[in-house]
Parts: sequence; structure tokens; C-alpha cells
Amino acid sequence: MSLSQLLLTPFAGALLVLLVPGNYRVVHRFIALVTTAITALGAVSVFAAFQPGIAGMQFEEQAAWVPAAGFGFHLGVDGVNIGLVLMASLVAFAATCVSWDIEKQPKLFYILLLVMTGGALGAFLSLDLFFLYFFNELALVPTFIMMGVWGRGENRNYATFQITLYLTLGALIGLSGLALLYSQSGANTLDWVTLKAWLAEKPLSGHSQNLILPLLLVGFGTLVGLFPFHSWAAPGYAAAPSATAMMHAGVLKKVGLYVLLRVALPFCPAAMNHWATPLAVLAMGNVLYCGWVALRQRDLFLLLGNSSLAHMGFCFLGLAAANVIGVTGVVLIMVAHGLLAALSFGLAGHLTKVTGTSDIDKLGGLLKTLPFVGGALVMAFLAGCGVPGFANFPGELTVLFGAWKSFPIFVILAAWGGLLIGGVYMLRAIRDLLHGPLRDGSIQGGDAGPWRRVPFLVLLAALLYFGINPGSLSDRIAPSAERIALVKSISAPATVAATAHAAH
Amino acid sequence: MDAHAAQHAVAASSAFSSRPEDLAWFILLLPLIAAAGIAFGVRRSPFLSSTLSISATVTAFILSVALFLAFGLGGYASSPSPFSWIHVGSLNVDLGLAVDRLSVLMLVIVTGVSALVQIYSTAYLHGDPGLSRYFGSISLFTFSMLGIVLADNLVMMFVFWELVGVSSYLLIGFWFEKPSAADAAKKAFLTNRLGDFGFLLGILVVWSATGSVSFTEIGNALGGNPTALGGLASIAGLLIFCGAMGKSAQFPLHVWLPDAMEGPTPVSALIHAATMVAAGVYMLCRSYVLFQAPGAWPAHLWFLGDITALDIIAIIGGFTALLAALIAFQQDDIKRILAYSTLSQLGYMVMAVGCGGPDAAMYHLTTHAGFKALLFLGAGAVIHACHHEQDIWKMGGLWHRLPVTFRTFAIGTAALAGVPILTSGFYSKDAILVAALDGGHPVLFGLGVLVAAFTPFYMLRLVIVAFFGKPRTDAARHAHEAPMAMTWPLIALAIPSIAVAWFGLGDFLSAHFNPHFHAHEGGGLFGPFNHAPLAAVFGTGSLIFGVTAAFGIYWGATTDPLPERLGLLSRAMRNRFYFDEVYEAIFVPMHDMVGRLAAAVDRWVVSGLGIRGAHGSVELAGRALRLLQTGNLQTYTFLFAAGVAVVVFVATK
Amino acid sequence: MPELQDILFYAFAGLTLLCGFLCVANPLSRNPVTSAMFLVLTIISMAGLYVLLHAFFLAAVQVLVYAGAVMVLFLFVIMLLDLREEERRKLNGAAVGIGAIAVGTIAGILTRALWHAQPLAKVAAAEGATRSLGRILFTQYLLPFEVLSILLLVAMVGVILLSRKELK
Amino acid sequence: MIPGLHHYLIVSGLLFSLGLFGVLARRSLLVIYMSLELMLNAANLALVAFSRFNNNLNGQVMVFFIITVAAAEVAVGLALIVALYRKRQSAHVEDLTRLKY
Repeated sequence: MSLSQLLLTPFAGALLVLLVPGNYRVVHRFIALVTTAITALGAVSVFAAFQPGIAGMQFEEQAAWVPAAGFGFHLGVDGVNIGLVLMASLVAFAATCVSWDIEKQPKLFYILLLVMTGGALGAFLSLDLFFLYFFNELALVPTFIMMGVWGRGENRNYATFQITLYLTLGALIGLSGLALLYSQSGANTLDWVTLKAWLAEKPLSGHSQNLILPLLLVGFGTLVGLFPFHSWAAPGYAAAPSATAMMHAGVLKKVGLYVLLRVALPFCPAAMNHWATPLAVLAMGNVLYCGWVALRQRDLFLLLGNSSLAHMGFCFLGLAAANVIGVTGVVLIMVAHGLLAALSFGLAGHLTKVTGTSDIDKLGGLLKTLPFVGGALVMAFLAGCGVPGFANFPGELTVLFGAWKSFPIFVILAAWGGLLIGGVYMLRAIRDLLHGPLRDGSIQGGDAGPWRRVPFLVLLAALLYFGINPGSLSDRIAPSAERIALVKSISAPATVAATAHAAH
Repeated sequence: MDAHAAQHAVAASSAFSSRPEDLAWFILLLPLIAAAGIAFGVRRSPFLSSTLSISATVTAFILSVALFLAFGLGGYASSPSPFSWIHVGSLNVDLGLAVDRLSVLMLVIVTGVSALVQIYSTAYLHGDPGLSRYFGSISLFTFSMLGIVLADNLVMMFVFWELVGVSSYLLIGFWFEKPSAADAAKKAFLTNRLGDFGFLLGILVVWSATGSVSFTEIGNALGGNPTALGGLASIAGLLIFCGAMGKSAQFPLHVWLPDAMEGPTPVSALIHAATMVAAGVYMLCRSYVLFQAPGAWPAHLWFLGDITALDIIAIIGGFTALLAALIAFQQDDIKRILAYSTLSQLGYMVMAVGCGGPDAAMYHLTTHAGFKALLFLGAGAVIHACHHEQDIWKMGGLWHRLPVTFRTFAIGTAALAGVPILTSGFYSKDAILVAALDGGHPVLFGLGVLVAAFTPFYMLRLVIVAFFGKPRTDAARHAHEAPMAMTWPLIALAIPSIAVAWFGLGDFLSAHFNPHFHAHEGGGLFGPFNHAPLAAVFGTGSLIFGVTAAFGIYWGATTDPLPERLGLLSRAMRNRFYFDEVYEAIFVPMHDMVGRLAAAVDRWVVSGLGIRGAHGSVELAGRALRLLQTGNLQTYTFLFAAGVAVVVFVATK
Repeated sequence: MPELQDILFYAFAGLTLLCGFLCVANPLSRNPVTSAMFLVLTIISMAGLYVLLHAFFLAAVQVLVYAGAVMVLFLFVIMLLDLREEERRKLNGAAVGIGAIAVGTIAGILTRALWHAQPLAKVAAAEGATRSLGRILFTQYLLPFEVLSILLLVAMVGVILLSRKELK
Repeated sequence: MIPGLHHYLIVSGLLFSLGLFGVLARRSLLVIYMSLELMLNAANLALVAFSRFNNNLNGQVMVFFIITVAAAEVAVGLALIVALYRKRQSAHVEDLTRLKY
């Protein structure tokens, strides 16, 4: 399956759903499911066909669009985005599965979901930054609509309002950064590959780097929930329908990081060095501060939302470290966290639907009545506090290793946040939610049936696969990370390297 | 030992591979396969689950013994890693297996105890609805533990380290409906996490200094340049020790182990007596090379002077040993007495490592694994017989009602107390005392002797009160012996508690740590009295003292006389010296307070001032600007014209 | 000695401004009909200016379309609506004041802009402008011309629709 | 003084200002509408003058179009005023402030 086919599949699905009249609900569901399944399979095949150890782009496709302005359609994958594409399509499939019983206007819902999927895939696949931005916006708009129309909770309108403003504003600031890059580079293009070659010859002046980077950091950082631009996230996810929360927390949030990796790091190296420490401080804001906030949350979604922000802190720390290990770790976390966030929000959505509340204080002992969902939730929580075997662990570990040389203090804090604070709130959630005596006797049954388990099993399987065998990802990522990282490799002390050689 | 038979066993298994050490892969993966099989296959049938799990572990045990016999006398071999875990830049982590005397010995212990405990569990947990989950978790635990044992680099060890923590969490919280069990599981995991935090930082320090995480390469690096760790040498050692402090429940992270007794008793036997808690000691021995490097502190810690990391480890170990022994004096719950005894013995082992005797520590670890598992399983049989009564004061007179249990329990007690000549415990404890003397730590030696006196005292208190005298409750009166599946493991575990079983192990281990080691002349059963009479005599003397005191105080007693005699001290012992209370009063509220503060800041400052403030100011501006919308056409025209005027004025300037 | 053309310019310009003033701010009458009549005069005197500028065709169109058609339309509406009410209302002093200030400012700014602008050299206009205009209208501007005809059609339809009695 | 482009433009500017004054100060929608026509004519005058002095016919073509559009606009606008009057019985701006705030 070529990349353009992969990208077009969800849009074709959306078009098909649009053409089927509104009362054929089963057909809509079926089309959406099949479309995302095909997309997922296609992404798996691309991932499998991707050759590890090559730094450059693979499966490139290119078409001119506005040659005068230098905009063109350019698809391609390298180590940085191949994992994200796979993750996005798996999450999209799972999100479609869990929205099986949307009752209100299913047709519109599925169209939006498919557009969102296509947008997310497009953002990851596009090498032309203009199209990257376009696809990102294309995916964001359905998010807002879905939250507003299908959302839950009393706070829904306020949360939707907030997330819309934040993300739109963030995207706008990011866009101004990209526009500045376009005008300052002099390359007359936003094509990443061309820009990379161009800027390798003529780097941006320090002054323009120092203008562009803060714009990118604040703009795209807001999309990720960089402290202190994070407060849209938790209430937003609490208000969003499951599928939207899964897609946004899992996939769309990563676009911001992806742009920072792709653009900020290789194109503004001097400014990045300059801003690394402040960025690491903000990352601690995510890890520690959001962790502490999560400690106090008594609502399952707010807890998950804040923990997801805490995980993003690790990404920013790796970004600040800017070396190969750190960058590889960032990509690993992005993939892992995408799967994990989708899994936890999907499960939490199921739980809320069955029990009718997401208030942890009102729940308890659910492992007894919901063995599958509860068990999967335990696994998700454990993965969330960095237990090995799940993909998050190698990612966080790699980031800590990568950042150790530059920011030992921050690594200590991050390890504290990840290992302990994360452990405390995750285990507390398990204890209060799943363990202990059954709090509400009225819950009978409601565990996921065999078919309902499919999305969760897919996500769990992917998490476990990348957790046990992170090499399958990191071998793909590392050569490409080498190209965008600032510090090419951390040199071991000479004597040690020599003795290590002698040992071989 | 029949070396010939061992050769045969290896020949049989070498159909799979050309080298005996590759056998370790099968040993490692068998329990994982069982766990996966239970999780995805036979979950619905408890019988199939238990059969699968037990047969996998027994097979692993047989393979381990074969490996031990074939390989145990050789040197170190690292199994080639078919599997690179992660390779990025200068961070290279492979999944490789370290097969040497240390690890094969541990393989035998882990698989052996695990197999016996699982067989025992089929009877102990008969009819429990979660039996499949139980066996799945036990298999997972066995796998993780074997992973720790076989890991050839720090990162893999950390991975399995965490996995052991998780499976222990699952097993302690096996009866998760019980709030106390759920809380204990959480507490165990989090306390361990605190240790892991240090361990991880230690790994980072070592990696950044030596450029590698593999034990062999770290050893080579430190061998070539003993000061490679620079001023962080001692810090690195202590950070690594933090991990051991968590898993092996050393002061101040010891609080989780007694609570972990909320799990099923066989789990306590396997995890919280024989294997997981020994992992810390094992890890210290495995990474001993780090501690051999000359100690050095960062400049601003100059006041620590010549104190090495090992000294601190020894002090912590000795202190834990004494503290736990004192607490064990006044516990009434049969499992808690054993738990504190375990703590105390772990402290002993850690102290041995700190005194420069990792061989002694490993020796004691090995013997302790056998007799402590035996004691826990015996306690399980007693509890089972008394209908889940755990208070020893509500038992009594059980010795003739539970003959097998009593006899094996007595053997275990003797081994723990260190009865000379007859039991293995004596020799390993003696090795530790010798290590303390040889290492030049007379104070710690004295402390060790003191603990050696305390140990028989509290163990005999348990035996006398629970097994002798008159039955004090109906439950004890109607107790009857456990089924075969429970008694046979007891008998099997009694064997390694007897002196001859592990004979020669001390020399075997010493040779591992010191290539120039020569076995003492005049070894044999009376060896300790010959070459280190001081330690042996003091050990024996303290035993006699402890036994006498226990018989004097508790023979025929129906209530505990100690509280009256010791008063406040007894209360403190009974309440575990208030550690839990203090921790609960300090750490939990502290984190909660910070959390509350952060939540408040998020609510009032970030969302409040930031969001709502921005929202409010925008709205205010909107309200003000709204007044301009008079609805009057001419106002609009005027504003429009004024705007145009400004534009034209500026444009034509 | 000023030429006739120049004298005519001042005459027509003065007339235009005077009638324009009387149209919007007649101190004697605030009757819309008066305003309309003065508007007609303004338009006609402007047609005179067009002639002076050699735009004969436009001068004709100005008189025919504006003074003829458009103003008749105005008068029809005035009569239809009976709009003598304004006379009875008081003049809004503030509006007049603000209007005067705004107008003064705008006029000042425009004059200033003109003052600073570079004067153009007077160029003799090509003779036969109407012919050229027709040519250019039906060659270069054919498409806008046709579009305009559609616009007129649309306007006609719109007006018919709007002036139906039962407008909702 | 021989009238040049400046003179025409000044006449046009003054005429435009008069129209603006009418729009701002008068209250009858019809008179405002007439004032608008005045402003439109001012623009036309400027265009024709430019056309003349630049020796370029495009300006005249533009005026021709403007006159046509203005005719259409007047028709529609007056129709709207009539419709409005029918609904409100008034054609005064101060009575037509429903869209405020």
C-alpha cells in the first residue's frame, strides 16, 4: 500500500459514509470500521516494509501544487514518523471500534472520525510543512465539533470552548513560526527535505532562530499541553467522547511534538541550545506539577488527562536534551503514549458508560464485576507508571539516559515524578477503583463482550510488543534521529571506550 | 554429586544448543510460556492452569540442576544475546544471560522453591475462584525472578527488578477485595519504587562514567581504571544499594514486608522469604565489582571522609537485623514473626556484603531460602489447620495433632537458630560472623552475635507457644494435619536445612569472588571451630543463651509475660517502633499537601487567573466595546469615516 | 484673458457645489422633494463639467440616467411614503455638529493630500472620445459589460420581489 | 487661473464632503440615500477628470459602469426603503435601531 493510498483511505471512507443515506446506521458503522481496519493493516504493512538502519525518507511520493510559492504535496516516512503512522492508524481503528454504539447522529460522527483519522495520518505523512499544518487543522476541527456535540459532563461547553481557543491560538502561533521560517530561510519552500538540505548549507541567522523557536515552542507546545499552556487538556478529555479523547490524546497531541522534532530541532539548533534549559524546566512543570495535580484528582478522566500531561513532560525533556538517545526516546514515548492514552481513555469510557459515573469516590471493587475491563485497566495503569513490558518504559528510560549528561538534576526529578508520583496516583486509582470491596452493588455484568475487547486487545498487544521488543522501533528511529539531533552522540570517556573495545 | 549423570542431562538438552549455558534460555522462558499460556489459554480451568504452571517450573528446576551440576564448577560464561533490546547511540542494551556460579545457584533456589510452593498452593488455595490468576502471577513472578538472576547488564536487571515488583504486587493483592491486602500491595510496590528510583539513578551514574551497562564491561572498565567512577564512586554504590534496600526491605524501607503478609501464605514463602527479598542481596553480590572500586565522595561531601559505601551498607544491614529481631520479640501473628525474622536475616546478609563477604551473604541467602520457605509453608499449614487463625496465643498443643508440620517446622527453626553441626544455618551464619571479624568490624560482629541470640529466642517463643502447652481455642483443639500436597513440600524443604545438604557451598562461592581462594585445611563438619573458633564459639554461645531464655520465659505460659517486664519497650516493639505511623504522618501528607497545593494552583492560578482572567478581561473589553453598537446607522458611518480619515491621513503623510 | 471654457468650469463647479449644499443642508426647507430637486440640479451641472472634460457620452448618460430615471424613482418613492415628517422633528444638533467636524476633517485631509500631490501635465485629449469609448467598451470590457446586464436583471428581479405586498 | 486636474479634484472632494455631511446629519433615509448618490457622483467626477488628464479612457469606462450599478442599487435600495416603511411606518434612522448591542 503506497502512502498516498494509505492517506486517502480514510477520506474515501468518509465520502462513502456521506453518500449512504442517514438511516442506514449499520452501514455507516461498517464502512467506518472497514476503512480504519484497512488503514491499520496498510500501516502495519508499511511499517513491516520499512527498512531499518536507513536514515533517509522511504516510500516518497511527490506532486507539485503551487510551484511559484514552493508548496507541494510530498509524502514520505523515515524513522521519526513511521512509528507514529502505525500508532495513529491503530488508535483510529480502536477509536472506531469503541464508538460502535454512538446513538446520536452516527453518520456525522463517523464522517468526522474518519476525517480526523485522515488528517492525523496526513499530518504525520506530509513532508511539506504547509500540508502538515493543513492536515493538522483538518483533524483538529472535528475534535471541537465532536466534543461540543457528543461530549459528556456538565462542564462540556466550557471545556470545548477552552480547548478550541487554546488549540486554535496555539496552532496560529505555530503557524506564524512556520511562516517566519518560510520567509527567513530564503529557500522559497516549506518542503522539509529541501529545507533541510538548504539550511545545512545556509543556516538561519541566530537572530531569526531566536524569533522562530519561541513561536514554535509556544505554539506547538500548546498543542501538546506544555506547562503552563496545559489547562485545556484534562477537562477537555473529561468532556470529550471516548473516541475523540482517544484520537486527540493519543494521536493529534503528538503532531505538536512531531513538528518540534522535525522543525525546531534541526532548523534552529543555536536557539535550541539557548532554550534547552528553560524547556527542561517547563518539562519538569509537566512531570512534577501535573503529576501532583493528578494526585489530587478524584475524577478518572481528569486523572488520566493529567497523567497524560505528565508523560508529555518526558518528551519535552528528551527534546531539550536534543541528542540521539533523547530524540529516539521522545519518539518511543510518543508511540507508546499514543497507544496507552487511547487504551486508558477507551477503557475509562467503557467504565463510565457501564457505571454511569467517573467519580472515583463512588466506585470500588470493579475488578470483581468487570474482570476484563478491570484487568486491562490495571495493565494500562501499570504501563502508565512505567512498568517494564509496556512500551512506555523503554521510552522513558531512553529519555532519562539521553538527558542525563545535560540535565542530571532534571533527570532525577523526572525519575522521581515518573517512578514515584506516577506510581502513587496510578496505584491509588487501582486501589480505589478496582480493588477493595464492591462499592456499588447495582453493577451487574457490563464487562466487555468478545467483540468489544478487540480494540483494547489490539492496543494492548501493540503496547506489549513494543515494550518487549523496543528494538523494532528504535532501530528504525535511531538513524533518522541522528539526522535531526543536535548532539550526535554522547562520547564515553576515552579510557573506558578503549577498555570496552579491548574486552571485545 | 553424580557428575556423570549431570553430563548425561546436559547431553540430552544440548540437542537444542551447542553450549550448556544456552540452557539458561529455556529455564528463563519456561515460566513465561506458562504465564502466557494461562493468560491466553487455560484461564478458565484452575486444574489445567496449575498443571501447566507446575510442570513448567519443575522442568525449569530439573534443567537448573543439570546446569548447576554441569556448569557450576566452571567459570563465568555469558550466553550470546540473540536479541538486542535497544541500541541507540552510546546506549546499548542487549538481553544477554550471565551464567556463572552465582546465577546457577540462584536458578536452583528460585525454581526449586517456586516448584514446591506451587505444589503446596494447589492444596492451600484449593477452591479459590482466582486460582488461575494465582498460578499465572506465580509463573510471571518466577520468570521475572529468573530474569534478575540471569541478567547480564544493569538495565535488564532493572527491567526484571520492576517486573518482580509488579508480580509481587499482583500476588500480595491476590485477595484484592480485602482492603488490607489491596493497601499492602500498594504499599509494597511504592516502597519498592522508592528503592528503584535510587537504583535507576545509580545505573545512570555508572553508565555515564563507564559508557556501558553490562556487568562484564563495567568490570573491565573498572579493572582497567579503578577510579573511572571519579568522585561519584561511593554515591553510585549507594544508589545501586537503594534498589537492594527496597527489594530486600532494609531500614528505612523495611515497612512493606510485614504488611506483605496479607498475601496468601505460599506467596509469602516464595516471594517474601526465599526469592524476591533475596534479590537485593543477590544484586549487591552481582554488582560487587562496583563496591570494590576505591570509594570517593564528591567534594562537598568531604566530611564523609574514609567511610566507604560498603561501610554504610554494613551499618544499615546490621541495624536492620537488630531492629527487626527486636520487633519480632513482641509479634503475635505467626506470619509477622516470620516476616520480621526474614527482615532480620536479610539485614544479616546485607551486613555480610558490607563487611566484604559477598560469599558469606550468598551462602546465607541459599540456606535461608530453604529454611525460611519451610517455615512459612509450615506456618501456612498451621494456619490452614486452625481455620485461618494466625495469632499464636490462640493455638497451642499442636505438636501431636500436626506431626509432620511440627517436625519439619522444628527443623526449620533449628536451622534458623543456627544449631551447630546439624543445620545448614549454623554454617552460613558463622560465615557472616567470620566476614564481620575479618572485615575489621568488631562492633558489627558484636551486633551479629546479639542478633544470633535474639533469633532462637523469638523463634522458640513461636514454637513453644504455638505447638506446646494446651490448646487455647477450639480451632487449635480440632486441628488436623494438612493434605499430602502440603506436607510433601515441607519434607522436601527440610532436607536442605540439614547440614550436609549444602556442604562445600561456602568454598564454592568464595572461589567465585576470589579466584585465588584456597579451601581451608581441616574443613568438614567441625571446620568452623577449627579455623575461626572465635566466631563459632560466640555463635554457639548466643544460641544457648537464646534457647535458655525462651524456655525460661515461655514454657507453660498462656499469656505473654514480656509486656509486664519490659513495659514501654514492649509496647514500642509491638508497634514496630512506630515506623509506619511516622511515615504515614510525614510522607503521605507531604505528597498530598504538595498535590493539594498544585491542584489549588491549577484551579485558582492557572485556570483561575490565567484562563478565567483572560476570559474575564476579554469579556470586559467586549462589554465596553458593545456600547459602540448603538444600532444607529449614523454612528457607524461616523466611525467608518473617522477610520477612513485616519487611514488617508497616514497614507498621505 | 480667461477662455470661455475656464469661465464655464468655474460656473459649473460653483453651481454643482451650491446645489449640492442646498440638497443636503438646505437652511430653508427640509422637505425631501426640495433635496431631490437640488440633487437633479447638481447632477445636471456635473454633466456640464463632464462636457468640459470632453466626456460627452457620459454627460449624456448622466442626464438621462441620473437626472431622468434615478431621480424620478426618488420622487415616486417620496410621494409614495409621504415623508414630510422630518420637517416636524427637531434637528439633531449633535449630529449636525459631529457631521460638520467629520466633514471638515475629511475635506481638510483630502485637500492636504491634493496639495502634496505632484501636479500632472495637462494633456490634450484625443478627439472622438465617444467612438473610442464605445470601441473599448465592446472589446476590452465586453465581459464586465455583459455581467453588468445580468446585474441589472438581478436587481430588477430583486426589486419586484421586495415590493410585493406580502413581504415576510 | 486655468482649471487643471487639481481644480476638478477639489470640486470632487468638496462634493464628497457635502455628501458625507448629508449622510451624517440628515435623518430621513431618503435624503441620506440622496447624499450617498452625491458622494458617488463626486467619485465619478474625480475618475473622469483623471481619465481626461491621463489621456486614458479606462476611467470613463469605470464611470459608465458605476452609473449603471448605481441605477440598479438605487432601485433595490428604494425598494428596501419602501418595504421597511411598510413594516415600520417610518423611514427615519433613529427609529431603526433594532440591531443595537
